[in-house]
Amino acid sequence: MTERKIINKASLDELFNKLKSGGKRIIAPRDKKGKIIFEEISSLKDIASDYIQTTLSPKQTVFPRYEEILSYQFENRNIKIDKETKKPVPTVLFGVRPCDARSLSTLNAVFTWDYIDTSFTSKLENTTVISISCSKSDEYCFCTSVGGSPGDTAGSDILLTHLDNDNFLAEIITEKGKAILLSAPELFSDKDKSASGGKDAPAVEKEKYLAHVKPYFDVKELTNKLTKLFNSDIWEEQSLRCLGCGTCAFVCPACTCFDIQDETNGNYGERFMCWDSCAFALFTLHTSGHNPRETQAPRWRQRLIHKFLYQPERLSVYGCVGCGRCSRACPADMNLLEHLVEIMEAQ
Amino acid sequence: MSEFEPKIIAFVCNWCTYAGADLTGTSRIKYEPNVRIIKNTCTGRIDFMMILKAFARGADGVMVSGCHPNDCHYTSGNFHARRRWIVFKNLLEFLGFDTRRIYFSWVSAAEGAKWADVVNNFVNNIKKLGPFEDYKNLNPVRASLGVLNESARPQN
Amino acid sequence: MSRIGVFICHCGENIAGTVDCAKVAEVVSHLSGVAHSVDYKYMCSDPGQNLIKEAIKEKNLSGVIVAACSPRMHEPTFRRACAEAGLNPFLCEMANIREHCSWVHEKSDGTTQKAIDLIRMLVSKVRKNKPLYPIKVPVQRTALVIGGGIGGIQASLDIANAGHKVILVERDPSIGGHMSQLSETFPTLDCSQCILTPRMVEVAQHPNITLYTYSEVESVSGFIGNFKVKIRKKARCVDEKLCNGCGVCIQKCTVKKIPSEFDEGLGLRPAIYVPFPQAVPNKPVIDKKNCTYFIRGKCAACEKLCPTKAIRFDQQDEIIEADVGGIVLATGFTILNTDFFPEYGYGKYKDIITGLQYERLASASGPTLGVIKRPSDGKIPETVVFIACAGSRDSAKGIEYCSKICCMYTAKHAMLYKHKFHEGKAYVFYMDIRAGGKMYEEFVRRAIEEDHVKYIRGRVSKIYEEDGKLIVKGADTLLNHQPIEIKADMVVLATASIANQGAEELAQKLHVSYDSYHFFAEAHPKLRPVETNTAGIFLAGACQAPKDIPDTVAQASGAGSKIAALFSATEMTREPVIAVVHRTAPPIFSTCVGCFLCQSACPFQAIEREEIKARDGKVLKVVAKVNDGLCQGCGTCVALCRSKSIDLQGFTHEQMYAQIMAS
Amino acid sequence: MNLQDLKTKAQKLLESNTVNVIIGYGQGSGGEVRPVFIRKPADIDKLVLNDKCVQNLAVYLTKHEIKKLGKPGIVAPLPVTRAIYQLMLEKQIADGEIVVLGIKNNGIITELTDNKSIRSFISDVPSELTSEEKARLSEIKSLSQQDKWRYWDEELSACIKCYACKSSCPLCYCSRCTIECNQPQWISVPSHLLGNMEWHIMRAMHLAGRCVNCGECARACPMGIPLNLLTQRLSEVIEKTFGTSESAEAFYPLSTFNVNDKEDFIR
Repeated sequence: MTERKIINKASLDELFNKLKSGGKRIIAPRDKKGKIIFEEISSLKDIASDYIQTTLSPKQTVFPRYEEILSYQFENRNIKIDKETKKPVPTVLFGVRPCDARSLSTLNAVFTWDYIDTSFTSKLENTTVISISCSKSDEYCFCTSVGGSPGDTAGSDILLTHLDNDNFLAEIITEKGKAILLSAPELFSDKDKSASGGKDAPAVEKEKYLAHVKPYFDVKELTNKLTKLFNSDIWEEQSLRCLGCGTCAFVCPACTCFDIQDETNGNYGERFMCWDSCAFALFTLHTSGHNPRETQAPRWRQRLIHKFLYQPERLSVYGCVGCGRCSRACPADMNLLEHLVEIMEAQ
Repeated sequence: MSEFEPKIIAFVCNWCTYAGADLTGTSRIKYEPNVRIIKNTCTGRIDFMMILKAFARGADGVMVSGCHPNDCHYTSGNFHARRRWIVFKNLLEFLGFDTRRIYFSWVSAAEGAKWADVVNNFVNNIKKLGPFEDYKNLNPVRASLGVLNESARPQN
Repeated sequence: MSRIGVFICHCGENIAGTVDCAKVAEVVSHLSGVAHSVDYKYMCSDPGQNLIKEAIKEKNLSGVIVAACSPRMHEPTFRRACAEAGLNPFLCEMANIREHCSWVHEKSDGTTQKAIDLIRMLVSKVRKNKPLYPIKVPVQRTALVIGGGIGGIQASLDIANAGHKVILVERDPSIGGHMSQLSETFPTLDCSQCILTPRMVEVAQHPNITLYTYSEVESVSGFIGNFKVKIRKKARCVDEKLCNGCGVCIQKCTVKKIPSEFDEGLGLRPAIYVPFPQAVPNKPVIDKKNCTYFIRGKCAACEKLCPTKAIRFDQQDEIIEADVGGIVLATGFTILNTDFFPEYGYGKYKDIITGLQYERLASASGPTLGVIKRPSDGKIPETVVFIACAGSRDSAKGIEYCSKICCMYTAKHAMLYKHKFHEGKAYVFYMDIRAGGKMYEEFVRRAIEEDHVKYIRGRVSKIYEEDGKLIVKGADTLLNHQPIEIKADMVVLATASIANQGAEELAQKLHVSYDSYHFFAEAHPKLRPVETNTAGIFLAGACQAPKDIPDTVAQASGAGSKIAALFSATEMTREPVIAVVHRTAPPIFSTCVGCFLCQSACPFQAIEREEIKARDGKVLKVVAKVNDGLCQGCGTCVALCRSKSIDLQGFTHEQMYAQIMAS
Repeated sequence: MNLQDLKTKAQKLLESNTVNVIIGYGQGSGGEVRPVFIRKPADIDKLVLNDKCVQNLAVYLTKHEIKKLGKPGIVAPLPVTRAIYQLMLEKQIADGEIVVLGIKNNGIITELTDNKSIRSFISDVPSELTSEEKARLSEIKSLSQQDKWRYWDEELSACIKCYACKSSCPLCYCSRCTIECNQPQWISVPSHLLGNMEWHIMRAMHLAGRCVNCGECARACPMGIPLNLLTQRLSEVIEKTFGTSESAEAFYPLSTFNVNDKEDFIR
């Protein structure tokens, strides 16, 4: 059903205004002292122009780093609990990469596989994803090895591809995307109005404008491989330099682990859901003092096997979209791609 | 709207300031009722986290007081405390924390009158500064900050 | 779920007067964790304590809070009550709603609210309290008495007679203190020496008393029951064992004209001397500053002539170490000199003297053998003016207190003068006559009515010399400030009693607190006037505040019996408020990471290293360990520990946190 | 720099079994370097040495995964050597249980085998803030109180509580950090402003007087928060107020005191 249109920057800006006046907030990548962060923006010019990948993934719009899930009040000897979830703000998530768009399905799989986490789903339902395909990549990118691609449409409602400095190819993929189109059809055209002859939207050869990310391994083979490596000493070897911080998990678009914390202040308190990481020693520490994952090695193993074996097995999604953020952010240069390739080669 | 009544927590040592405050009582010297004294063994015991938590709880000002230098019941607890306070106060200043909200003093067991003055001056200063919104705003869980001061509700 | 009982005391009107106790009880009863909440007129009374005991049993309470006076006042009382009812005493705490609330605030909702808050904060603390058990500490049954005046003498004798060893340390060459300088004592006019000397001798001869004169306390460490003291025995330059006190050296000494400290500068002494004939011990000391041998390296007359060869020029100071269980501070006082008073000529007029100098003039053993002669020319003065409150009760002079003894001794001085020289005229300038005490008022009246001493109410504004007379200018405030001028031959200033030189340093050595006048501070002005804030150290006499002889002796006996009580057993129990290092099951054993930064912070060297070993003896971990004999529970290490691995029993992280978060 | 010399020294140490592992820098991704743990003399060529070698490798010395490998030799630029000395003072490394290949800025490599030599090696070069660092600090100090608050409010609101700052700090070796205490929970876990503020104040306080100013915390932070400014400021304060006491007894300014310590705010 995918429909192809052309939209230029001016119209895009106008589209933003329309959407805003329609009560939507627009979250897009913003350059903050060199770190590219997703934030609410007011116009196109707020958006970071030149970057391969954002520092933090956009997952916080649907899975914030901390979030109140209920509040309680002590009155005399009774506790009054208020757990109604707040109505999410209609949101347009603009400028995400196809890999990030793809990651939303992993999040969704985790938050809905048995218990439906309505605070997540309601946010997702109220979010329209306008992603921009990748014209550049770097050595950390490996989307093509985990089923994605620089121009992948999965998870996006609209995918933009930068054609030239002014024009974007807009692929309208879903109903949500369609709704955007219909909200301002005049801003989209079938032909671009650039002097140079102009092209027909349907005719555009999208691939020409995309980065080339070479595939490094076959993810199905990787999954198989992992079934045999549980007791391998590769984990210890690879994790030697791991510092045990939570950076990889927190920048990852597909990591879903969270902790639950009650914070009481006087007679009132709130229960928070907040990001957690399997790299932390405390993640599995028992009250008794026993820790089933005593050292960094089993923690590292858990991280990989969870993403590339357990999740595909149980939820038929991969816990990794190959965005490479973890490798870019790691203070000890734990390069995920490199490690995966190593695993593929391991005997 | 009645006048703003600041909430003030005082961390005092058991041997000098606590006893000094007792003397204020036995001497029937009147002072502002805003202060809530929390007794510690020694200023050396006062962890800076206590001060931070008092603010997190919604204190508009925090007092810390103990024995004069050389008079520590434990000989040097207050010297150690003094060093920590110097570092702590400088850190807070660097962070732009309004350090007028913390009052460090030496009040001996014999200085009942001084305790009253110290409290009164501090309370009046804090009244001028108003509620400590800067810090209260950091805490998302603040729906009831101060509620306990209006009427005693149960604790969990 | 805790079951805490809260007991709110009215303390008669003391609390109920400004705090709505019934409301407090009502509100507090709703706090979760509170199982019982009542108010009562006097919680410390027997019926009050019974309320608590019964509630503990009936309501099966897991903690008790008594909201009443300061814990310094009654915490022991109520903890005992709880113990008697079978509740661990450390599960009982007091909310101070009197000293910290009802007495310092007006009657108002705010005051009541503060009482509620203080209790609520304590409720959440006590919910985290754990039962604690007292620590047993051995008691070294030897007492150290510092100061050999009448206070120190009395305390030493009382302790010694109770069968305990005493070490008595005196700074001067002889014990006796100020009392030995006095002529006659009010109100009975009996001779001071005559009643004191026998006591001094008794001290010297008592088998339980070790006397160190001409010695000072160098350092004190340790704690109640286990103090370690170093005493510096200054070199006398005389071998006390050989010396038989014959006094030849004193007669033959080539330096003779040194003003005598004992005679307050009115008499003279040689370089080798005993301060006064009845000195104990009756062994001379060499005053190195003035001895020719020490100045020029020759003379040594005393050494040559000493029949027992007891002179030791090369004698060195000696440091004596001793373990003592308790300490009595009886270091006494000193008085202001006349040079403190610009209006009275900064002491440049010889015939303006202090009361203590007058005592020496009036003393039969004094420089004038008891005849009142004026220092300048030795004439017997025909007119003497006595000025009370010279410095005392004078904020301008920074001495706001009353020196207490001056009214009485001034009356005595005037009386003695009249007795010795009937024609003489005696005037007393005073502000008020404070003659509280048995037979005191009668004594003063006698001076006025029988001995016709003229009392004038008013301060003396100025004294100056004019042809051989001292012109005393003042005003009689009872005759509407009519100016008065008296031509006097001698003026006696009842100068203020002040704390000893170095009292402050001594206090710091012993870690006892002192007041703004540098007098040592008692633990409680009413109820613990003999104790200091430091367990095991007690006060006797004028080192705490100006006192006369009977008060000093009474307090000394008080201190003596405190020590006797402390020594009644070979070990005492200490409060378990001490630090402990976190320990837990393997594989963690302890969260302590063994950085030992706490070690150097501990004022009591109480932190030791402990090796945690596996069965095969392999060291798995080295962690900190607190010596519970040495730890005094200050908690400095607790605040320092980054991993929160040390905690302070009774003031744990959980307790403090709970108290803060309930504020 | 003197890579060959480094390799020869390291290789000798391994061959002679003086050490079981060389902790050093190897080629990393993105043109950067990464920590390597060389156990076989044959692998010695994995070592690299260039101006990118700044990560503070001392952090690995207290990790039990690394301890398991045996006696370490470590490639140590000055800040690393300083951290190692501090760890020795804090009894985390026993004297003689490590060989330090100390590297001065001139590239000269010195083999240090005991506490004393390490100490003299670092005391040759006084550890003081660079003029740039000082300038940066005074820049912030010169702000008004509100502006400072706003500045840090913004910086710290970015913190996601990944604890990279803690994990990468050689002196954050506690087996249990205060943030891991939950009875009581001194520091709130969620990365809201309060929790972040409390965490970073605590971190700075616990490093005060111990921090060797290697800047690892700031470098590790994925959000680019200049955390080392806090510890740098405290080093400045401590040096100014308490002076630098290099004496091994009083090496930690906050576990000692001077009766004449000066302050102007305790009344």
